[in-house]
Amino acid sequence: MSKRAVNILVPLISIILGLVIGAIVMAVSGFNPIDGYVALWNGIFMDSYTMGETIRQITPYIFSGLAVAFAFRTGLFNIGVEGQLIMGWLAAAWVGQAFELPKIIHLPLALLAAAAAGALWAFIPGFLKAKLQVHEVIVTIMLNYTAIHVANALIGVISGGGERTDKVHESASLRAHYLEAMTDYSRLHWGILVALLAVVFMWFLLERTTLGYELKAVGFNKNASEYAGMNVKKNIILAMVISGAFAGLGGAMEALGTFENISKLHAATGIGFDGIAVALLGANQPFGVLLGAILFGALKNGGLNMPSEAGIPTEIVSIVIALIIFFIASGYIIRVALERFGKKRKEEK
Amino acid sequence: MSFLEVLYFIIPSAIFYAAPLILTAIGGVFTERSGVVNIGLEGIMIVGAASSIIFNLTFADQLGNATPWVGLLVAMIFGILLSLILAVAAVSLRADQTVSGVALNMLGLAAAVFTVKMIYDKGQTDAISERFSRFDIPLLSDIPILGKMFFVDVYATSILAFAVAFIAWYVIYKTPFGLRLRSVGEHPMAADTMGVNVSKMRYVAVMISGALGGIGGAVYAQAIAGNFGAATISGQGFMALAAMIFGKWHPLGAMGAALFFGFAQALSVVGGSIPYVQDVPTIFLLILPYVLTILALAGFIGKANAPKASGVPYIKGKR
Amino acid sequence: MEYVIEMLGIRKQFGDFVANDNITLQLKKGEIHALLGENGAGKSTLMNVLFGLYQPEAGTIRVRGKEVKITDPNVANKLGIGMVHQHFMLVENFTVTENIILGSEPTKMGTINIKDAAKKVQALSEKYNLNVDPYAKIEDISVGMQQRVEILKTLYRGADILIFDEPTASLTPQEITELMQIMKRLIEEGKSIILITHKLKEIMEVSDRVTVIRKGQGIGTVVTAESSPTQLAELMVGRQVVFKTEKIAPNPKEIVLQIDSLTVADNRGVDKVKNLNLTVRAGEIVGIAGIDGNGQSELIEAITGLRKVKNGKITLNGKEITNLKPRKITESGVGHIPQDRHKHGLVLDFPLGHNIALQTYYKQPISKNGVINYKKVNEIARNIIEQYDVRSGEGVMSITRSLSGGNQQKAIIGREVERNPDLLIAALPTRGLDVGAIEFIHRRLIEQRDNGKAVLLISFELDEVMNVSDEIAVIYDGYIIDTVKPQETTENELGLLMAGQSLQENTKEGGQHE
Amino acid sequence: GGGEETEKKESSEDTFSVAMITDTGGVDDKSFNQSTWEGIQEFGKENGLEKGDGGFDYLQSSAESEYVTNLNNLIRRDFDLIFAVGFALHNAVAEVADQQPEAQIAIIDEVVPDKENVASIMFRANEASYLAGVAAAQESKSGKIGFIGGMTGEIIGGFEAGYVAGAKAANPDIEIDIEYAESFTDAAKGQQIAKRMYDSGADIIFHAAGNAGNGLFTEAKERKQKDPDANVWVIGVDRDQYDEGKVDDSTNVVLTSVLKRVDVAAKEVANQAKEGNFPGGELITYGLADEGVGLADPRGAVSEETVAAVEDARQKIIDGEITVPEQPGE
Ligand SMILES: Nc1ncnc2c1ncn2[C@@H]1O[C@H](COP(=O)(O)OP(=O)(O)OP(=O)(O)O)[C@@H](O)[C@H]1O
Ligand SMILES: Nc1ncnc2c1ncn2[C@@H]1O[C@H](COP(=O)(O)OP(=O)(O)OP(=O)(O)O)[C@@H](O)[C@H]1O
Ligand SMILES: [Mg+2]
Ligand SMILES: [Mg+2]
Repeated sequence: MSKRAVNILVPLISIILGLVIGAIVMAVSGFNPIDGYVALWNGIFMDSYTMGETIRQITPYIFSGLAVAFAFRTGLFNIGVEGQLIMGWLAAAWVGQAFELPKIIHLPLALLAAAAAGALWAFIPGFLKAKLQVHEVIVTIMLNYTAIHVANALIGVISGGGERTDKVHESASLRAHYLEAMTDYSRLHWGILVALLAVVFMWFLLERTTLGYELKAVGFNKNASEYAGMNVKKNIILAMVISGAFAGLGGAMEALGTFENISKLHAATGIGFDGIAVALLGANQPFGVLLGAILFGALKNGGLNMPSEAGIPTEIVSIVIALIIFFIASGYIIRVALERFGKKRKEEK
Repeated sequence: MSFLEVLYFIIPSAIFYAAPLILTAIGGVFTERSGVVNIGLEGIMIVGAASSIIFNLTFADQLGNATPWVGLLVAMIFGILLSLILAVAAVSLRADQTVSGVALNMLGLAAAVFTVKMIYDKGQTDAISERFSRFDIPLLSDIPILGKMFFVDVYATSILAFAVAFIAWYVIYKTPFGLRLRSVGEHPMAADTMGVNVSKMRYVAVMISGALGGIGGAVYAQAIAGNFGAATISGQGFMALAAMIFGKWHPLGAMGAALFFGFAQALSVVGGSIPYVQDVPTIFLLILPYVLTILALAGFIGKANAPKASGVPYIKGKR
Repeated sequence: MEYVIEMLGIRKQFGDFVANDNITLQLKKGEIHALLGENGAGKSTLMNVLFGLYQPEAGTIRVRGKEVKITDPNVANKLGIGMVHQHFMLVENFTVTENIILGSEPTKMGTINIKDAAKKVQALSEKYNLNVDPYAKIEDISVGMQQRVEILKTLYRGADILIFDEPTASLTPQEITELMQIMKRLIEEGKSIILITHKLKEIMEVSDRVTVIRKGQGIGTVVTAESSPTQLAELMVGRQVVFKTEKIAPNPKEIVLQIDSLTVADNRGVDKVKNLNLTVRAGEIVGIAGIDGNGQSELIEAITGLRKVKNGKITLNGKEITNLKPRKITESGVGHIPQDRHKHGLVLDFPLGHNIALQTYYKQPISKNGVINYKKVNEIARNIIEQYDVRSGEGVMSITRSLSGGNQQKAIIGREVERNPDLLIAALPTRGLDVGAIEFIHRRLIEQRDNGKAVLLISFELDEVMNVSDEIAVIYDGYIIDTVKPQETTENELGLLMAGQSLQENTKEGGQHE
Repeated sequence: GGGEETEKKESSEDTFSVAMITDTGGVDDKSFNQSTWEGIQEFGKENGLEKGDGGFDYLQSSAESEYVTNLNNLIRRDFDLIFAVGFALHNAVAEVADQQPEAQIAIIDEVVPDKENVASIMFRANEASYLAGVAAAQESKSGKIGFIGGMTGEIIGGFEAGYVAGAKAANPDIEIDIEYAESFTDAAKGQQIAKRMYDSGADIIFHAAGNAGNGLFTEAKERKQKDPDANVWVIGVDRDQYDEGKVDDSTNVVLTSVLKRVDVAAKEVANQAKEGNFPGGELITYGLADEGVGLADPRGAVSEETVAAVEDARQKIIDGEITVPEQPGE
């Protein structure tokens, strides 16, 4: 069996296995799996509206996935995407509502602000890692909590003690009546295009540029990179900062698209942590991340329809997703099985 | 508040805040020492919390005030069961350990809430009637000053946490099991050539973290929250992870780190009523615990080395 | 004379690749049996099969006449088989004792009884005078001592059949002589030994018989006394091998590297290089002979800019390069074959092609304004792979980790030499390689010099220094104790110098003796 | 009357269906989500409706991004009236209301102005909190009481403002310790704050902090358990939290609870809408006067005088003699 075939089959089989076990769980808990999955399907594809919402849901996952993946590719574990995303969200929302500018300037500016805010928030762990070898995982975890409190405080300031900031001006919004009309008032917005650009950007950066080469080298072997004359510290910081910029843009998707503002957060958004799953579903490859985000976002969004259409708790979807991740992660065993199978087929011929 | 009063408050509340983190973090120490990264601690805590609360609500009448303790055992068992999934994936199936951990967190939360909805058909349980309660340690609590700091209003579970920390230290550094555990985490192939069963060691280690994580979650649920909902455990698992790294993968270090978190947390709570401090904007008090931690790391903790083989699946004959 | 080990018709496959194909090896009691073969011939694999790390697809193993299945190292240990692995199997941050007792720890009431264990280790170490400190941490002791710890591990378990897989690859001559004596002592104790080494000299010196394998095939077994290095080499490579690489007389030109009173400290701040002076001219190879740990590493790192120079001056082609950034120095014409190829020479998880671009990835023609042209990279890489005959599974695409050390080394040398630097620094360039590869690499170094480039060779192996360099600078305790010409000195004279006895007269006498 | 009801049952086409979407607190948050749901269930029972399409139902939201999706979802299942619970849904409601002019939406605890198809339902929790303040000040032996808020903001601010005003009115030199957990979930922090307040002499603490408030109950119950005559009290919020305060069969730490009768309001609005006069575009506020807010039965936990004082204050507020501040510092 060809490598490519296997690489495609493994995730497919994993998804099927996940759904099957999910079905069993539903059956055991006295639900009808068919109804459940029909509801799930409808929640994803029923009509233009749900599809619009599905895409909308996918968009921020692409960014959080890219952020985590980029860090992994450069030998860092950025568990702080959550916090960086929140800071990006805040920055974009503020720029979006505080200024009045022509769209060609305002929108890019807001996006830029988000990227910068995320990057800044990621610079801290990057710097501490590079200069003092402080473990990035703790620092980023701590900064996640810090981000929530700081954001809430600033929202209070910006909105004069309110619960949420004003909506961003039309000139900074990613929404488009055209898209909403087309999808019967879903919140689909142009962010998806930005996300796709980001995917290509990350691919290009890692696979086609000198910087990407350095970042990967440093990620794999700091000593050899130093011997080859690379600036290891600079590269560590840079890797973290770029990762943070992706995360920040993920926040911008919410600030300029989905919500067009930011409200005080009672808890983490979860998008950042899900980003870890998305990244690893996509094997830390940019296009893999895209697929991972599609799978993740689609299931999450479709799951919302399960309680109302089939009376099944949404948690079942998370269970299925978790299982799928396990199976994909354990792809080794599936690969072995497939190769055995492939061999047999050969011998028979 | 006078300085002494502040201490009387900070020390006990730091300890009660730290107890669940200590237990969970030490679980983490065991896994990572064996070369398995476990960021699934959060999920394990959640399952521990849920199972203990459900058990508690169901059997409180029969078991009376023994309930929470039995609840710990139940949580331990469920914690182990959940951790086994990680063990199978990460050790036997060579899955990426971080991915498996993330999946474990998702699965833990979803399964717990799903079960609660199935049983009570609502997402949040009622309050339990049999909680862990505090007591004064006889004699010791009468010691002037110190008594009031350390031996008044003590949770038995806090004592448990400290005990576990020291036992863990002994096991990891003084027993054959510990030596093998660490060798497997540093250089699995070497351990293998010396006849140590790498997979077995890693399974055991992951299950220990399942047990301790489950207990940690149960302690939080049965001593502090008093019920279970989707938000009961929100982030404690990650704090435990941080405590483990902060503590340089050493049981006592992890204990110290967890206490440090508790201390910082208590400081931010009490800050509002200390002269001068109360004048600083509350936001600074809110982020104090996290900023303090970062400063501590940057300042004097500095570099910490994870076990060399941590995160790497062991495959015979591969170099 | 009965056999303690009989491996008959052993076959071991990795996927479709046959690493061992019907190999037979018989070990007599009380003999030292050498196992000889090129890099990747299948020696380690065969031994790993005997030690229970790999399961053979075919063949039988008899231990002391009894047929056995060695399913894992435990079984091997019980059968009294101990192995000293090619890549050390030591836990860096454990003490010597902890490493030795791992897996069979003596306990008192559940607690490891470290004291007794340490005593036992001490006793063993004295018995075979291995002088290791039971309480020392592995990361703090020399490679030689680590080697002896590996030996102790097997003795502690009462092994009487010992396997040594390339034990001498990373030992200094002194340490090698000691090791040889240790082996002899072990034989007197009635133990039997299988020895893997690429150094024919050692085989001739200690072994009783030699089994040769080539590309996974058993070629045969010969009695050492009845054979010769040349014969063995031919058996193993399958062609003529020249040992003493013949070369035309050097014609040194202008000074390329000039080092004046250089002082460099190690990480702990202790001076390791102490106002050292050295010059290397275009068209000559200067070999630095010396015992490991006399400042060689610090010296190289200082020249290449990887370590701060405390004081002193380094000039290249007349331009000062003291304390410049590594890249500046590389670009001003220094090539470097690092001592530790895995740690410093390669990004093992990169494809081979990437690694060959490791020094040039950012420059024309490979990179144009920040964009890399991987077509170009692989084109260049293929070229080098071709010229330097780097063997690997999937060419430029194969992950570097899966190459044998020998081939990894060739790749590095290709990379550095092709940049055609004015000064080429080669640190232990042939460590762990077979005679064929060694011959190849020596040729390349000499070619460089014949093309009018300067070469600085650092080696612990006297014969390497002797037959490659045009001038030998002996380093001792951080300074050059003396400089001699290879044809005017002898190995034991160098030995004395390396031990720190500067005897100018001796050198002259030595000269007259010849 | 009953006749009317039976008549309704027969003619199924004009049954009036009601649904709600929760905020992230969930339908069983022991707070406004739960109360709304109870009100809807009441309404359903009275009109013989079934749970599900065409009857009454709810959808839970586990993330902010789900509000709009869930709203639309219910509209598509054409429920006649939809309750959106919590200020967090403000934007979602505003957005959907414009897109779906036929839909009738009632938002709780928040004002979405100038939308003909949105009714805003507010509660003057500050009034009930004022009474709680009076009760606390009256009952406090130590002369020091406490308030634990969830997250700073207008909604919780209302509770704080009323409580403080009431307490000061009842006892001008009462000392009031105020701290926010800045979380509606962190029970541990809630408990630490409570511990701090009790340690520093407060004997009655009022919380408006959701699950973070659990910590307050835990702390109070611990103290009561250790020393049965310890003088520690809790004032619950939103619903009667008496059950949470149970230490053992004879003892309970709950003094009273500030009630927000969302259930009453929900039912009322549902009925109006059913009768065809949905208060779209209007802001309906419930206060003491219409019993939309109030204090729970103290079950003898407070003295006669206090009961009298509370009653007196209640009357004064209804008569407009007392105007209760709506936000702290007013
Ligand atoms: N773990 C493995 N997986 C796949 N192939 C392997 C593995 N180990 C060895 N091989 C294959 O078996 C061959 C023999 O490897 P082995 O390590 O025995 O060589 P060797 O004789 O020990 O070389 P050296 O002299 O460099 O130690 C290699 O060429 C390689 O292709
Ligand atoms: N895990 C592995 N996967 C694939 N091939 C392997 C693996 N391990 C070893 N090999 C193969 O084994 C061959 C020889 O391995 P070996 O370790 O003996 O080389 P070596 O020259 O001794 O390396 P070193 O000099 O580092 O000891 C290599 O050509 C390599 O292809
Ligand atoms: Mg070998
Ligand atoms: Mg070798």
